[in-house]
Amino acid sequence: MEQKLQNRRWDDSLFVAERGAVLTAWPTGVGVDLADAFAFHRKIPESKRAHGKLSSGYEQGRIYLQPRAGVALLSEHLVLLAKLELEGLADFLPTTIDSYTRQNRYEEAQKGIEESKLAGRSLLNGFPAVNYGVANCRKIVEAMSVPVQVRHGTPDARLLAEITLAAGFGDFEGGGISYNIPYARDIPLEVSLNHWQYVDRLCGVYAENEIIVNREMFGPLTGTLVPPCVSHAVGIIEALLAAEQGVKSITIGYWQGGNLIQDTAALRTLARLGRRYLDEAGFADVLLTTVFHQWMGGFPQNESRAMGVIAWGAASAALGGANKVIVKTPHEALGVPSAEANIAGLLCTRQVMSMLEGQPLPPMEALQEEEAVIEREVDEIITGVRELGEGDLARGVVRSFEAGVLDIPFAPSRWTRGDIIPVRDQKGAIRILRFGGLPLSEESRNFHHIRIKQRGESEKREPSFRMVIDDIYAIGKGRLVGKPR
Amino acid sequence: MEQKLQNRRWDDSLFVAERGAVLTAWPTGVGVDLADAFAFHRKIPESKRAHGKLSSGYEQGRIYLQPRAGVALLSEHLVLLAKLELEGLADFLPTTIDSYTRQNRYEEAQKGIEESKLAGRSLLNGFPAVNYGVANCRKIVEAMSVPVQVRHGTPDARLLAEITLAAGFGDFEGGGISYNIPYARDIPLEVSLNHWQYVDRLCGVYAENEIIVNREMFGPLTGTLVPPCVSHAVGIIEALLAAEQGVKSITIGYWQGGNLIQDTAALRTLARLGRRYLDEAGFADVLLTTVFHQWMGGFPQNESRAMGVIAWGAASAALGGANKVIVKTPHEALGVPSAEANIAGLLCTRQVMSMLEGQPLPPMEALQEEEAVIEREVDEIITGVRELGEGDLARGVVRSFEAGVLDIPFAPSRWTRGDIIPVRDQKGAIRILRFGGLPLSEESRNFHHIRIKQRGESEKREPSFRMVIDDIYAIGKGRLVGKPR
Amino acid sequence: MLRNNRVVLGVIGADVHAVGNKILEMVLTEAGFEVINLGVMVSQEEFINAAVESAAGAIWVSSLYGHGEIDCRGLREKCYEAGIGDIHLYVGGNLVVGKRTFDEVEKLFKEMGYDRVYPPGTLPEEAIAHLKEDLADESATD
Amino acid sequence: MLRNNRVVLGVIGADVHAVGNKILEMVLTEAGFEVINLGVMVSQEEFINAAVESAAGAIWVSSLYGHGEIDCRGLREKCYEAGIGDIHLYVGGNLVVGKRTFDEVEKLFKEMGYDRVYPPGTLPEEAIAHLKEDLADESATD
Ligand code: B12
Ligand code: B12
Repeated sequence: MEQKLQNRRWDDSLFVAERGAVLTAWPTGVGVDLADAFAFHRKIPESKRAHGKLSSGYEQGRIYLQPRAGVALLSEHLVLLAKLELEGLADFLPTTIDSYTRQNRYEEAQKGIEESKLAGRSLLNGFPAVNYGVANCRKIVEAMSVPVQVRHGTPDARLLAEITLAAGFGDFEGGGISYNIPYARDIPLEVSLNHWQYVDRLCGVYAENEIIVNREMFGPLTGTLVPPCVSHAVGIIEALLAAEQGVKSITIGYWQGGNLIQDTAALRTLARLGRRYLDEAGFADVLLTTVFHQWMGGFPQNESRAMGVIAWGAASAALGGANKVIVKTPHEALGVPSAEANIAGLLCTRQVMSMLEGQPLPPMEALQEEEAVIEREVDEIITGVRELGEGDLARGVVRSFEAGVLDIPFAPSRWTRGDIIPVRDQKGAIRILRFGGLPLSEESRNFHHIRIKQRGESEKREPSFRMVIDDIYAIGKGRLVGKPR
Repeated sequence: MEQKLQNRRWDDSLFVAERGAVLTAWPTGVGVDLADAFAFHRKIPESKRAHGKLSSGYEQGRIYLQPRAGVALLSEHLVLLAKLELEGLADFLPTTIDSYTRQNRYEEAQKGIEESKLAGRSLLNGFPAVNYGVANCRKIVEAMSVPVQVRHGTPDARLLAEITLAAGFGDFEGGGISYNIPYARDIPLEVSLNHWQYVDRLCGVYAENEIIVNREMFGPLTGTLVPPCVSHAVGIIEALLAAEQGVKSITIGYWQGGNLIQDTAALRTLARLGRRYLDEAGFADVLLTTVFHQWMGGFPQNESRAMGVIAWGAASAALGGANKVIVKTPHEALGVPSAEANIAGLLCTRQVMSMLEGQPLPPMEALQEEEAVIEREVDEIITGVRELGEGDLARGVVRSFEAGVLDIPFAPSRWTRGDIIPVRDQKGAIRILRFGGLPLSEESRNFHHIRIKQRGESEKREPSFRMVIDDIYAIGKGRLVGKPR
Repeated sequence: MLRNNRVVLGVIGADVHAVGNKILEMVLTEAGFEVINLGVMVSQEEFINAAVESAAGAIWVSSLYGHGEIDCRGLREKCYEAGIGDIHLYVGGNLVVGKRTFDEVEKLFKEMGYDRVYPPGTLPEEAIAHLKEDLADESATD
Repeated sequence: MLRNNRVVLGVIGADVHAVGNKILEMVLTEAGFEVINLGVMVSQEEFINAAVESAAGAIWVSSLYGHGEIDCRGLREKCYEAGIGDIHLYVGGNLVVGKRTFDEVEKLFKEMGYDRVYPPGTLPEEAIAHLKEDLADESATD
């Protein structure tokens, strides 16, 4: 049934055949008409196109800000986004999709809409775009004056992409790895990679009609102590897979680890490595941008402390350099943020970022070292994946997750081994305590080993899973590095 | 009448003679009894002594946090400080004195107390300690479990010092320059320096009785674009003057300029230079610590933006290194902060500072250069002051302000020439556009000249006072470097 | 001594937040409980089946992602239907969408039949102490 | 054309906030006014004397440090006593202690006899526009 997974651009025939099933999975699917979609996109003014805005920001060295937001009812969603644009000064807006839709449970999403109407408040954690269908979703794009992106966490986002792209959204988050392993339990990678090839191919079709849809990969993964080499490798691989299907604008991401030097090194190597790998694969014409996520792990409950975490994320982005920042809110530890909380996060971030404009971290040895380490590690991992793929990157990904050559810590999915154990070093940089099947060289391993040992000595305890748990709780308790209890 | 100003330890006879007049300037003065004061101090537990806490923090590399706070009524002041200690986790507490007391207008302060009682809220911008007298002030020291400092801005603080020290306060802010030029209009430096010699001598007397009172100099001065070389020179000179009178514990300060490299360089050179000058003058036994003030200029009105400024101040302190941080609040642009606003500032700062623990900015060329610049400039200025003093530092100060060899921008006092015009460079570092009488070498001037020129070119305008005004408004408008309108 | 030290653990609904779940398993195990951890995305039926099969003393339901209000409704009724009506039902996490007062949330979930309801950021140790009490009480009244 | 372009400027009471004052002087001057700037720590008497002497059209009082409520009371009465009862009195800055609603503050100072009251962070341009209006009005009714 499933087409054998390969990293090769889909034949039109295959794509068309599959489309039929996708568009009939839920009644709103029939509302999708490509010719009409292209026409709608062509009328969208330049200032509302993600690709154009990203590319001019890229050239001017601007850092854009974007919140997360989505509620069950369209009318409320429109009000919410308008506030974030006007009061929060967001450069990019989101439409965050609810969790039922993410699992293709459209009936439950429908129930959520109904119950929300009755309750007079959103019972869903996002906007159920599929249930609303093309015409309703277009209202969002029409009402805003900046680009709006679809943000979700959907292993099978084919129908969601069809509907939202047809509705004029020009920016779509996700990838076959980053929207599966952290967001699902049972879905095999063959399946999600295949479904995301569909999404990428769809964007390719748009691109062939001169409508460039930006595709953003979800860099943070589980948001919990993911070492940069792992998320970089995943992001770059997803970028290569997307480019193969004809995607022309790609954003790859990284989230704030908390150590300034590591974060700066990670941001700089992400842009450099991503560019190099795309160029080498013949995709020099693809625009590659980077996105930095403010702290993605457990937040402190206290709102003033949360603002501190947010501001430090803003500073790290400015010092490190990125093309866009995804902004958190002071409600993070508590629940889906109110518009006001979201605006607070945006303005705090904006203030810090513009105060730091023109102040990138100057060159220094510590940074060079960290950059070199990340670059070597990413090369080692991607080489490992390629070897297992025997010439095919997609196949390589599947086999690598089986072998632990790719592995994501703290994930809900049974399709990653979860053998890596990350832990912070004394300065808070994320290091690897157990490597599982990661194909890192002796030299690379040694570096981690030494740094973790230093911390163990200074805390007078053997580095162990206890230390890791302390690190997970740390930010919530007001620190970066978990203290022994 | 006034004793001729000299940087020489006061004779006991002189001190005793002057004391009589000081203690009778307001009825509460008679409540001061030195023997009783010493006895009271001796019973204060170690954990509440500023000097002891500073010195152990200094050894452990800890950075303490301290808010500003003071209200008209004692009962409310006690509640306020208790909240800041318990909910705000302040390491040092303040008792900020109201502006009438600062100008020795005790009658108006009394009126302020009465009106505040009637209104049921504080009509004074601080706590009128002199009016309350020794016994009442002791309630503050007794009620708290961390050290409490007197913070003010009083050119003639002799009676305030007598009363608060006798009440058990062990930490007293101010100096003959830093609490005159930014805080008064007409008071000659001879007079304020003389009055502060009195305060320092009083601390010396305490020290001779084994009670070490910490003396903190007010580094920020006018809080408005003061170049680090100027505030460093002033702080170091005040430290030397205090040490001469027998002070054994001194804190000198610097405020966040906003450019990370300059701020880090400033903090590091402040500690280093201060130590060197004290050692060279034979005061190796004096503990010297540094305090960093979060942004002291005009704040943004929006509270989320204000939190961003606060957090960036916290990050700068952690990356740069200091022994204590004075924390601002999200109400800064609006009015004397509520306890809640103060707690918000404290917790936000605490969160960022502890996330950054162990992450001092690593060595780099840009930092080295900036440090060398500041060190050279401070040496040049202090040399200039010494030359004018012909062997006496205090006399040198007076003559230097006359000649513009020392000069503080934007000050209300007519005893500073106000000829310096500072302005930011392109990266936001504070540079000097007009040097007035500052005795800086050609090499030093050139450095400023080049940096300012770069900005002018990039903004396509001649650096001028217009640019300075844009810089003054900038943070309030969300930037560090003022944009041309 | 506890009469029953078996706890069924899981994250309900379409929720994939896995970190807290992994930590809860570890801490409960360290505290001497036998944990049947169903992981994330657990349906009400899976909770009931596991509890019946293992004759567990308690079910710990996590819901982080906001849909708890929808997902958790009816579990107590299903317990009755399955003949384990008196099992200890605990629930914790970020139970509702958005920031609401915990009093309100607690009331809502108690009405649904949960015995104990925990606010965001509860440290496991606190609930483990309650669990020990609850399971010990039971043996006392036996 | 303005009948009177002289403005007395100063920071009242024991207030030493000098930065805004320097900027106001500059911007008023640039806007074509003749500014009699008394600087900081200005008493009510000094304001009155300067206004009488210069036959100024307006007095701009700044108070930043919080004691405005005490310091500013009675200035209008003193204007009457000095025979300049109808002079335009403006006041701005951080007029009271703490963060209070501006409506409340505006009411308080209007009751004291100030014609225009400005909240923290007012840009000078805004008030200058009002001043031009106010002084122009006057010439119109002359
Ligand atoms: C990391 C994270 C993620 C990661 C999760 C990776 C993974 N697969 O595990 C990613 C990025 C993938 C993610 C995705 C989403 N997330 Co999320 N996520 C978080 C975050 C930042 C931290 C969670 C965490 O790991 N904490 C650390 C662990 C140790 O703590 P814990 O999970 O709270 O669990 C502890 C306690 O709660 C307690 N506990 C938990 N359950 C129980 C049960 C009992 C009986 C007891 C006694 C105690 C107890 O003990 C645990 C151990 O200490 C939280 C916000 C926060 N807390 O700061 C948001 C948060 C939970 N996520 C949220 C949302 C909405 C989502 C998304 C829908 C995306 C979106 N709209 O933003 C998707 C959901 C996908 C899905 N289908 O579930 C919301 C939920 C909102 C609400 N309830 O109103 C939160 C609160 C953020 C927010 N404020 O918007 N998320
Ligand atoms: C810099 C500063 C200082 C410096 C001042 C240096 C100097 N001598 O000038 C120092 C550090 C010395 C200082 C001292 C004190 N300060 Co102070 N300071 C500030 C700060 C941070 C900025 C002021 C500033 O220069 N702004 C930039 C200029 C351009 O703006 P501006 O002053 O607001 O003036 C503009 C407008 O307000 C308007 N305007 C002003 N007056 C008028 C009048 C009219 C008619 C019109 C139309 C417009 C207008 O136009 C001006 C130009 O644009 C403010 C807080 C803030 N704003 O962020 C606190 C602030 C003003 N200070 C405050 C206080 C309380 C003090 C102290 C008592 C110390 C303390 N307890 O903390 C002492 C007072 C000493 C004294 N006797 O006056 C409080 C006042 C509180 C209140 N009103 O409730 C503030 C608001 C801080 C706070 N939130 O606590 N301060």
